[in-house]
Formats: sequence, C-alpha cells, structure tokens
Amino acid sequence: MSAALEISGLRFTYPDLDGARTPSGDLQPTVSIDELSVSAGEIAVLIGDNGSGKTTLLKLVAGLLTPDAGRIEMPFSQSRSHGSHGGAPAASSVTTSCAARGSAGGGLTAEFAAGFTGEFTDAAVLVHQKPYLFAENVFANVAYPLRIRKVARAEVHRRTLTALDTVGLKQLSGRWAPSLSGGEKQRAAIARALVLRPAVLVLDEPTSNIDYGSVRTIEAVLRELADSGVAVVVSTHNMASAYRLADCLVPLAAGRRQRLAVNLLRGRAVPSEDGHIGVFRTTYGPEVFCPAGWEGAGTAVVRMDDIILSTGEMVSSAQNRFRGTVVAVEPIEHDLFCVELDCGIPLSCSLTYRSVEELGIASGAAIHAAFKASAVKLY
Amino acid sequence: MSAALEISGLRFTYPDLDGARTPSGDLQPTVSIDELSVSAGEIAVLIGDNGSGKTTLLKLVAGLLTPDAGRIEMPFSQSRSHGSHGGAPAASSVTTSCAARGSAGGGLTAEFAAGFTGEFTDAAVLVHQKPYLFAENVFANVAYPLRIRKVARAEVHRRTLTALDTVGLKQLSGRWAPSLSGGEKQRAAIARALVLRPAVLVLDEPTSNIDYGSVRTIEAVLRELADSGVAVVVSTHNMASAYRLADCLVPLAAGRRQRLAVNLLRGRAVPSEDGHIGVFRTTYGPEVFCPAGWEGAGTAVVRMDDIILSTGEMVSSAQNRFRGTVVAVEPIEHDLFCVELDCGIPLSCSLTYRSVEELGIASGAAIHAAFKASAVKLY
Amino acid sequence: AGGRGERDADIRLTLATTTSTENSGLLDALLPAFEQEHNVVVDAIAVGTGQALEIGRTGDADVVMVHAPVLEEEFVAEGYGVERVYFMYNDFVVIGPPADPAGVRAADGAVDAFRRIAGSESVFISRGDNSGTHIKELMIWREAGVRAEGDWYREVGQGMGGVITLANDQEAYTLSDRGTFLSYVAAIDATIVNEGDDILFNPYGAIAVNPERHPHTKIEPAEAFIDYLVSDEGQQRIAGYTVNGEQLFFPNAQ
Amino acid sequence: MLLPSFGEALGLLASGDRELLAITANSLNFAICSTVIAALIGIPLGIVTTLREFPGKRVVISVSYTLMGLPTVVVGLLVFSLLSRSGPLGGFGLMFSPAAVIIGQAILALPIVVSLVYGGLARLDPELYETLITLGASRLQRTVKIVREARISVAAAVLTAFGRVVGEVGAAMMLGGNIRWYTRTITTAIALETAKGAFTLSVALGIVLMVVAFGVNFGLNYLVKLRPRGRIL
Amino acid sequence: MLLPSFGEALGLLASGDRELLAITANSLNFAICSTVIAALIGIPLGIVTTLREFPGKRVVISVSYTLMGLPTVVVGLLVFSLLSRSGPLGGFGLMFSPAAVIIGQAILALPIVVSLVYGGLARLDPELYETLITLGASRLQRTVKIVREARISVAAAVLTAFGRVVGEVGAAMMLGGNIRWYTRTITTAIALETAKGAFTLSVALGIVLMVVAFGVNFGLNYLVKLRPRGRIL
Ligand SMILES: Nc1ncnc2c1ncn2[C@@H]1O[C@H](COP(=O)(O)OP(=O)(O)OP(=O)(O)O)[C@@H](O)[C@H]1O
Ligand SMILES: Nc1ncnc2c1ncn2[C@@H]1O[C@H](COP(=O)(O)OP(=O)(O)OP(=O)(O)O)[C@@H](O)[C@H]1O
Ligand SMILES: [Mg+2]
Ligand SMILES: [Mg+2]
Repeated sequence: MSAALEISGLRFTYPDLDGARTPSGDLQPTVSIDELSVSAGEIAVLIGDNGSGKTTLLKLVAGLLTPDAGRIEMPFSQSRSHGSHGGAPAASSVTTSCAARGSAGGGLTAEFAAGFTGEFTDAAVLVHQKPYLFAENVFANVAYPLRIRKVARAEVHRRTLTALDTVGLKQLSGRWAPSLSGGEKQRAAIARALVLRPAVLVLDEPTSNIDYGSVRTIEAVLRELADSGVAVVVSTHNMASAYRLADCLVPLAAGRRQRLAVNLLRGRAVPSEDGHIGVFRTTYGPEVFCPAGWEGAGTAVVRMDDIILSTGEMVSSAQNRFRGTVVAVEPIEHDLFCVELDCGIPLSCSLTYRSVEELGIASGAAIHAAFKASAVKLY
Repeated sequence: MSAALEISGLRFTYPDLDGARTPSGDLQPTVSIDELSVSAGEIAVLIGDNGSGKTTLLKLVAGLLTPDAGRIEMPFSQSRSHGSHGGAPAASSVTTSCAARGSAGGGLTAEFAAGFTGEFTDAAVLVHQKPYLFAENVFANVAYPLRIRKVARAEVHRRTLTALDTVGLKQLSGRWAPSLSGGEKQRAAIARALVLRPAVLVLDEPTSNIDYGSVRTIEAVLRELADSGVAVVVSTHNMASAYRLADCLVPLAAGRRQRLAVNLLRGRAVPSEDGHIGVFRTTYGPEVFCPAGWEGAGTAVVRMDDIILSTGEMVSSAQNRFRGTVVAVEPIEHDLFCVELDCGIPLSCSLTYRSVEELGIASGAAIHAAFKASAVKLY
Repeated sequence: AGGRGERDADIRLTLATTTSTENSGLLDALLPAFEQEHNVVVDAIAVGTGQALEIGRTGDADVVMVHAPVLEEEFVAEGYGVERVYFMYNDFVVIGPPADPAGVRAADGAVDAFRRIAGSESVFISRGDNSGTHIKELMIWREAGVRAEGDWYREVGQGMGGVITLANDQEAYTLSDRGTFLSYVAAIDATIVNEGDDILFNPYGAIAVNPERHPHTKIEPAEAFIDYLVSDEGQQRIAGYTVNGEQLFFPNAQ
Repeated sequence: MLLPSFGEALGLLASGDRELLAITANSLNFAICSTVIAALIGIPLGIVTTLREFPGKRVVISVSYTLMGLPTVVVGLLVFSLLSRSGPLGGFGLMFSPAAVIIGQAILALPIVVSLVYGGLARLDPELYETLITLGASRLQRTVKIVREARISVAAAVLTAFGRVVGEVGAAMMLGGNIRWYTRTITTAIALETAKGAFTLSVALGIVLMVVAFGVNFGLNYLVKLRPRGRIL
Repeated sequence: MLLPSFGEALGLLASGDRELLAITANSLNFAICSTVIAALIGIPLGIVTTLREFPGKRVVISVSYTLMGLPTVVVGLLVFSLLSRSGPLGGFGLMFSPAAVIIGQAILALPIVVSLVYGGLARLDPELYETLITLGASRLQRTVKIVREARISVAAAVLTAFGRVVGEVGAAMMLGGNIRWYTRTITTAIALETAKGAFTLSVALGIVLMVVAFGVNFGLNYLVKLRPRGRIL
C-alpha cells in the first residue's frame, strides 16, 4: 500500500503569544512525531489523554498550523492553490529540514513546502471537534464545499443529499443549522466533509457527541470511505470505537507517539458449540477463545500484560495456548521489555527484565504463549 | 429519600421564530415529560439519540428555558433572586398549570413560579455540552462563581484549587482558558460548577470530550457529590458510563421518556473458582453468573429481551435460573408486553402477547426466569 | 494672542456678532482694553447675522453687533433691543476674475456693475443667507432693476470666506466686505473690480438686549460696552486697527 | 418654542416642495455613493486587517479608529487642496461638484467601515476561518463567507458610515459649496437656515433627514436581518 | 500648497503656545466628559437591547442606528432650544458654556455607544449568557462579565463615540459659541481659521487633533488589549 500521508520529524510548539499567561517550565514541543504514515485505504486512530496533542496534530495534518520543523507529505493530493493563510514564519526552516533529509520522501516536496501555507486543503479536510456551522440551513452548509467548486447544481443536490443521508440528517436538511442539537451539528459537519471525498480525511473526535447507534453508522461510513481509497485520520476518546476502526492505532502522550499496550486482532467472533466460551476467528487463520455472547464482533483486543510466556508447554486455566518464535525484544522503560512473537498470529507481550533473563528470551527463540479467554475483549 | 427535583407535566417546544426555516409537520413538543423525580443523593442519567431532547430538558431544569406547561420543583433550593432573564411569556400559563394541580407538589410552588424566570439558579447549575470559558485564566474561571458570591479570598483559593485538583487541572490553573484543549475546557467547566456544590447539578454530556482515564475520575467525582447529598442529572452517549453512574436511567426519544429495555443491577463482580465463568453479587443478595474477567465491575446489565420465562423449571445452557412471582404485566407497544418479576432481585423482561397468553402470565403467578451468563454485561 | 487671558472676571458679557468682526481680528484689538477697565469678560459669539439676532431674541446674548440695518431696526422695533447705536462702518467691494469678462471695471458705480454682470450673464455668486452682505446685494439688484435669476446666478449659502473661495474657483463675480476679502487676497486670483460707490457703504450697529424682555441680561455692562465703542478710546482703536497696513473699519460714532 | 411639530416637517416633505425634494435627493445620493465606495474599499481592508498578522497591526488599528474622528472640515480642506484649481487634480474641475462631496464623504466613511468591520470580525469564532480553509475555499470565497457570517457587524459598519456621512456638514459645505439646486444637501441647508436664524426650519429639516435616514436604515436592517435566529444571546 | 508641514503643527504644540494648549484641553475635556456620560448611559442600554426581548425591538435598534447620523447642528439646535434663556432649562444659564457642549456631545455619542455595543454583544456566544445565569451571577454581575467578555466591541463603541465627538463641530459651535479661552475647541478653531482663509493653520490644527485623538485611542486600545490572545481569527 502506498502512503497517502507521511509525517517525519514533525515538531510544533504553540507560539507563546503571552508569556505571562502560560505556565513556565513547559518547554517541550506540543507535538513531536518522528514518524507516522497512513496508507490510502487505511484508518489511523489517535488516542490519548486530554491535552496530549491530538487536535494539534490533526490541525498540522490539515495545514491549519505550520510546523516548526519536519515534514508532512501527501503524495496523492492534487494541490490547489488557495494562497497562503496566517503567514508562514517557519516556512524556510521547514524547507531546510526537508532538504536535509534529501530525497528520502520523494514525490511532492516542492508542493509540500507550499502546502504549509494552505495549498493542500483539497487533499486533507478536517472536521473540527466543535464544528462551526454556517448561519444558513443544513443543506446549504453541506453543499457549500461543492458550490464553491462550481459543481453542477444537480450534482451538488445529489451529493449533498447522499451525504446527509449517510449521516442520518436527510430529514433535517431544511433546518437552520445553528439550531441543531449538539450531535446533529457534528453529523452535519461530517457530511460537509464527506461531500468532498478528499484524499485524506481528518476528523477530530467525530463521534464524541453522537448517539450510540449513530456512532456505529459513522464508523461504517468511515470504513467505507477508507475502502474507497481515502486515508482517514481520526482522534477519539471512545476506546471501543478506536479498536473497531483502527488499522493503525496511535497512542499519544505529551505530543509523542507511545507504544501500543494491546494486541489488536481483526477477525470475527463466531458461534461456538460450548455456550460458556466464544471463538474468535482471526484474519491470520488461528482461532482465539474468548468470552461467549459477542457473536459478530470484528475486533479482539488482548492486553500485552495479559499474555504469559513460558519455555515449555503450560498447564493452566488459560484457554488460549500458542507456540511460536520470538521476533524481537525491545526495552520499553526502565525494567520492562516488549517481546514480539510470531504464533501464526503476531502477538506482543510485555515482560520484566527478570523474566526475560530467566526465560532466556532472545530473537528467534521458540516460546509458548498463553492467555485466558476472559482476557480477550471483543468490539 | 426526598425528591430534590420533581418534574411533572412538562411541555416545551422551541418557539418557531422563523417558520420558513424549520421543517413543517413537526408539531409535537421538543420535550414532553409527564413525570420525573430525582432524589437528593441520586444520579439520573439521560440517554437518547441526537435530537431526542436531552439538552433541552437539562436547560429546562436549569431554568434557562421556560416551559410551556408543567412544573419543575426543587424543594431544597434556597432560591436567590437574580431577577428575571429572557422574559417569561409563558409564566402565567405555568402558574395556572401549577394551580390546576393544587397542592399536590407542596413545598416551593410559589418560589418555583418565579423560578422559571431565573431564581433557582443557585440550586441547579448547568455545565454545557460546549462549555463557554471566560477570556481569563483557568483559575479565574473556576473561582468566578465564588468571587461573585463574595466568598473570602482564602476560601475561594482553597475551593478553587480543590475543584481543579478534582478534575485534574491543577497544573493548568494559570493557563489562558481559551487556549485549552477540548477536554481540558470541559473539565474546567465541570470544576467551575463543582465549586458551587449546588443542590442539583446538571451536566450535559460532561465526558464527551474527556479521555478514557479521566472519564472514570469524573464519574467518581459525580458519585462522591451525589453521596454528599447533591442530586445529579447528566446526559451522555457513553452507555458504559451511563450504566455505571445511573441510579435512575432515563431513556429519551423525541422528547418523551421511554421504557428502559434493560435490567440494571448494582453489586460487584467477584472472583469465581471456575475460570470460565464469573459471578456478580447483586446488592439484593442473589448472585448472577456472568462472563469471567470483569472482577471489580459494579454494574451488571441484562437486556429484557434476553430473559426467558417458563412456567416450569427449564433445562438449558442458560446459567442463570431464578424462581419468582409476576409483579406486573404491562403492554409496551402493539404486540409486546413487559413482565415485572420478583426473583429476589427485581427483573423485567419483554414478551410477545402470544407468550403471555400461552404461559398464562398474570400478576402474582409463579414463574421461572432464565438467562445466559454471556447475556450479562458488566461495567 | 492679545492681552485677554484666563477668565477670572466676575461679570461675563455675551456678545453676539457677525463673523466679520471676529474673523478680521477686530475684536482682539477692541475687547481687552474694555475688559480690563470694567473687569468684565466679553464672550464673543461670532455667527451669521440672522443667528446673532436670534440669539439676542432668545435672551442668550447681552449685546448684538451686526451690519444689517433693516434687520436691526426690526429687532429694536419688536422690543428685543434697547437702542441701535452706529459706531463704525466699512465697505463692500465687488470682486471678480482678473480678466473681468463683464467689463465691470469700466462700470459707473456698483449698480451699473451689477447690470453689466447680469447683461453678460457672467456667473455671480450670492451668499443667499440673509446676512448683511446678502441684504446689501439684493438691494443693489433692486436698484439695478435686474431680476437675479438664471444659470449665471448662483446662491451658495455659505459664509463670506466660502463664497470668496468659490467665486475664485469658478471665476465668478461676487460682493464681499472688504475685511474678509483682504484676508483672502493673498491666496486667490480674484481682485476688486468695483469699489467706492456710496451704495457699498456698510454701517455696523450695536444693540443692547432689552432687559424688559429678558430680565437676566446684563444691561449695565452691555451699555458700558456700547459706550466704550463710541468713546474716543474705542473709536481710536477701531481706526487704528489695520491688516497688512490697510485700515478695515472706520469709526463713525455720532 | 423652537421645536417645530413633527407634522410641520413631514408637511414640508409631503407638500412635495420641489426644492426640499432636490435637497433630500442630493443628501441621499451623496451619502449612498460615498458609503458604497467606502464599503467596497473598507470591507476588504477590514477583513485583511483582521485575518492577517503583520508588524504594526495594532498601530494600524489604532490609526483607523482615530481616523473615524477625522473632523469633516479637515477632510474638506484636504480634498479641497487636491481638487482646487491650483491643486494637483485641479484639471478635472471637480471642485464644488457632487463628485467632490462624494470623494470627501467616502474618505470620512472609510475608516469607519474599516474599524467597525475589524471590530466585528475580531469576535468571530476562530473555527470559522479554519473551516473555510479546510473546505478549500479560495481567498475570495473565504472573504465572502466571512462577511456573510459577520453580516450583522458588516451591516452595522456600513450603516454607521452611512449615518455619519448623511449627517455630516463640513465636507459637503467645503467641497460642494452648498450651491442651490446643485450641491445643497439637507445638512448644508440646515447650516444655512441656522445661520439665518431660522431655527425652526432647521430643526424641521433635521427631522426630514432623520426620517429619510431611518428609512434607509430600516431597509438595510431588514435586508440583513439584524437578528438571525439562534445566533443572539 | 495648502498642506502645512506636519512639523509646523507639532512645533506649535511643542512651543507650548498657551492658547493652543487651552483649545486642545477644551477639546479633550468636552469629548472625554461627554463620552463618559454617553458610555455610562449607553453601555447598559446597549446590553439591555441585546439581552431583552421586547416588542418593537427591531424598531428601537433601527432608530438607534439612525440617530448615529444625527446631524450635529440639529443636536445643537435641540439642546439650544432646551438650554436657551427662553427654553425650559434656561434658568440654569448653561448656554454658551462647557456644560452645554458636553450635553450636546453626550447626546451625539449616546446612539453610537448603544448601537455599537448592541452590534458587538449580538455576536457573543449565547452560551456565555446561559453560563452566567446558571452560575448565579446577579444582573449586575452578568452585565459586568458580558462587558468584559465583549470588551473589544465595547471599547470600539466608546472609541467611536469619542472620535465622533472630538471631531464634531456643530454642537460645539452652536452650544459653546466658540468663545475664546472658554469654549473654543480644536474643531471650532479650525472652522474659524477656515472662515478666515487661514487654511494652513486649519490643517495644522486638524493634525493636532488627530495626534491627540490618536494618543487617547492608543491608550485605550492598550488598556483593553484589542487583541486578547486566542480569541481572534
Ligand atoms: N434553538 C433551537 N431552535 C429550534 N430547534 C432546536 C433548538 N435547539 C434544539 N432544537 C431541536 O430540538 C430537538 C432537541 O434538541 P436537543 O439539543 O435537546 O437534543 P439532544 O438530545 O441534546 O441532542 P444531542 O445528543 O445531539 O446533543 C432537536 O431536534 C433539535 O434540532
Ligand atoms: N492555542 C493554543 N495556545 C497554547 N496552547 C494550546 C493551544 N491549543 C492547545 N494548547 C495546548 O496544547 C496541548 C495539546 O492540545 P490539543 O488540543 O492538541 O490536545 P488534545 O489531545 O486534542 O486534547 P483533547 O482530548 O482535550 O481534545 C494542550 O496542553 C493544550 O492546552
Ligand atoms: Mg482535542
Ligand atoms: Mg445535546
């Protein structure tokens, strides 16, 4: 798959417009992403605590903020010039930084440099966390991006109604947008982005105010969009939604990518003979035992902490037992290591230094992994 | 428990300020609540689809909208006069409606009538879905309600910092509020309401933009507040949060209360000997079998659909089997009935008319109820 | 700046006058001596002729000083003024473009000059504001037997300065008092094309507002002021006031 | 005693006094033309001032606010020195013509439009701008939309400018010359009648002016809907 | 040819010409007093107009906008008819005094403050008002907070009013009488010098006025921080 969005060496700090009002000592950049790439057709989900930099990163991707350093490339964007906005004080430093990395990125470096001043907006469309709807009716709001592109009337009508239907707002199309309820506004804003079918769609907590049933609808829409070749980047605090959606789950903390602490398995929970226990058939082939009653779920999550390793076969209450080989061992923090296994399905688990020593774990070693069915959470 | 908030016969429709812009045919009131009461120390949770009227109801409770009819009483409010706001075109009709119901409500009827024009604000404080923070720093925002009440400086300082600490924003107290991240803003707004310790605290989707970990913190804060005697009314789309929090779960659709479709059981999931199955000890005494791996969860939810009734003892894979008596049978819609049982724990289940006929279900009849362990969802 | 300084006197006399007296600087030459002598402060309000008289009528001035004999007599006749006292005069001049297309320079007096202007339909600017100048202009038209009408006759309704500026810009004729013309002469091309006729005589009168109509008016200082104007000292100061070496006003107290 | 009856003033208007109608038409004509010119230049300037960061921005804003108080005679003098026969643009012979008044009044109106448009836009939600960028609106399209969203403020700016010029007398007097049947406006007529001491007529004219201005105002208010639903406190 | 050097005007000021200083002081004094009075009355009125629903609200707003264009001579005449010796308030003998000018200018400034405060507040987030109610702010406290939140708009309204009155000449002339050493302001002095044909001096005085107004403006701008962080597009 080719990357539709490639970020490298990205650094951004909010300019300290008013020093007196910000707490001192907070000198690290708001966002600092060494590498992140999202392929066309993929959904990347940003998760992280409040203030971890999700919105900031999304705005950087959408070209609404200018990086202090690093680059953001979107090879598929047919950049359209809209002139610069907000001034680009850092533009030169960005270009320098790009040059320093030589031809590694290829593709759109020139367009990219211009991109920071607002030219790839056609490529990356952002739906804000608190969307701004224009003071006109819902239909006009959603039709706006098409109208300004001089799309034919009939086409505008068709695409707008389709988009409204997609988010379940068709019957409200004549309503005065500012009088919509919170969730209705968010859905209208999503529809307004959908009509554009951009190369990269960026959504900031798109489902935070949306009702339970409609969250699933929006998820389905995003998946469909991805399947049609769009690269989707969303942030969310809804972990279930994140697990269901993510082709690539990106945990952020203090603006930095964190190591994922779970194994995310795609597949399908299938009915099992035994009523007490369920079966999840992973896309890799092997099945995993899981709690019963989740038939149809498409995602299984196993925390890395919940996987137990041993050199020999284990006898325990853990239903899931796999043989595999160690692919990699990497330190996480002081005493902890992350061990990557290939057991037919790729699994990662976290171990203390002592365990790594005791079990003699090293790349290529054969190993047994086990985890309880109840440790598998389905979404 | 005495009711801290009592609503009866409430009707509200948004005045059609601009007929041309609203879709026609939508003549039913936006909110129409026949009866709802929340006791001091209780948490009521409103759930429902976008546009179902949650925000509208909360604003009515907070006195920010004037009902077209019906009454909202808050016996514990020490009403403080702030003068009327927004004009009270419907005030007389409200008073009439109150009078028509005679002394049924007792208590604060007179103050109440005035209340619609803004006088019980001290009693019910609302935290908006999209909170407005003042253009000053976070501390000043949170301290504002205390300062305008002429609370002593030291006391203001103490309570403000406590509130900020409670929502985890202490370290951002000096920050310029408009520059906070989405979730940080929401938390600051919650802190600003907390410092007041009102008789009724009303929060509109308080956790919608808040990170997963902090959601639990906010839930704990709300529970603590309730335990201290505050009546809390929240709306949310986060069902897990709703189940965990709700002493009283109020599903809304098109502005009307809906029948709850689940049984909500309080208690605690305890470790069980059998690794395949869990045990949930309800506060009523009896235990319920449930999925394993959820030790510590405090709420079990069983959908009414998932409970099977029979006149004799059933042999099935359903782990949970109870004997009980029918307390009530009520029609829900065309073909469906809701049967309330007392099985040591109160349980409701839904049945078709045919089943009710076949099983001869009537008030007082003895009955067997069964549901699978996997039908029990823990939160 | 003259000797008048901070306002520290007990008595304040309000003088409503036409703009020409203030604009020409005459008041600055005339008032300080009087103020010092009588320990009064004269508040000079320079406005249009009609407005000055109206202020007198409403009792908001103690003395009125204008140059529109007809209106002044009316004012006194209505009982607003005590007595009209002439104390000086100056004269009007006909000004026009140096090229003098109407041949006014060759005219025999002002009335003939106006006839020539009308005859050649050269543009004439009228103040049209019932001021002393305007009234004088209308009088001359009457004498000339010309109905001042048509494209060439333009009523502009401005103060004297504005009219001179406009006439200069439009290369038109107009009637001006000598004092105002002198203060503009350096900046404009227009020149005097006719002067000295008796009809161009422009007498200034001072009237004390009648305390019977307006009991609060300060009749004593008002009369003292008029006395001062007609006194030797006052008359000398009027005679001695020059701009660029030219005398603007001529004392003529009886 | 000085206050004429409202009826007296309306009577004047209704009697269709030809001169009063001509004067009124002049007032409206000059004010509308100059306001339109000022709006065409000032609205974009106000938007640029709001949306762009540039060094000295604050000074520019302060200057613009200050120029709102530009005395009308000063504007009159400046334009006069340009348009008079001896001025650099004297060749056009524009002095003492409607064009001169319109130029002067447009200069008066411009800083009002710029300042008030700035003041209005500065309060708009920052997300509006970001939304427009991200939806791919061109600079012109963004501008149009921002103006539409801030139409209350923009309309207020234009109305304020209109009110200012329709009621000003200095520039109209200095540049138009208050020439009867040609450049006389209601305000210069008022000044004339006041100088004549005809205070009652002046006030009657003032009332006529207010009625006319109110009509224009109300029309524009109605057009932009000063109170769009749901956006007001 | 008419334009004097900027230096000439500043030279006058710097030389501390006693009369110029007195005139400038008068201008500032009158403008500041009248603006303060107008602000004290107009800000609450603007807030009430925004926050209250009442019948005829739209008409009131239109009238207020219209009155912004009230010609200064008309205000002068109206106040004259009240304060004149023959008017109802004649007994106070206020005509041709600073008080008369201040009253007239305050009347001029009032509709400006009301309209622009209304215009500014009408764009505030509706949630601000609800938040204040729900936090239990009294009416006064709400008002104070709303003004603080809308301080840009309110400051703009006050600045606009100040600019308008400091530069107006009609009321100052009619009501103050342009009395030397007493009620002469920069604008009436300009009118006088213009009438004298002393155009250069007029323009110099105009520049002095602008410099002074700019000073006040900049000071106030600085005070309210026209550009609070994070609230601007
Ligand atoms: N100011 C208004 N004018 C007219 N209709 C409104 C207004 N505000 C809300 N509505 C409508 O009233 C209904 C209820 O809205 P409300 O905001 O109470 O819904 P909600 O349950 O809070 O929805 P959400 O979950 O999206 O926040 C919706 O159909 C909404 O569009
Ligand atoms: N305009 C700004 N000026 C200064 N600091 C800002 C600004 N906007 C955000 N920040 C800070 O930058 C950090 C990252 O903010 P960001 O909005 O990206 O967080 P987030 O991950 O989206 O949080 P949330 O989940 O609450 O939406 C936070 O500490 C925030 O307070
Ligand atoms: Mg965010
Ligand atoms: Mg809502």
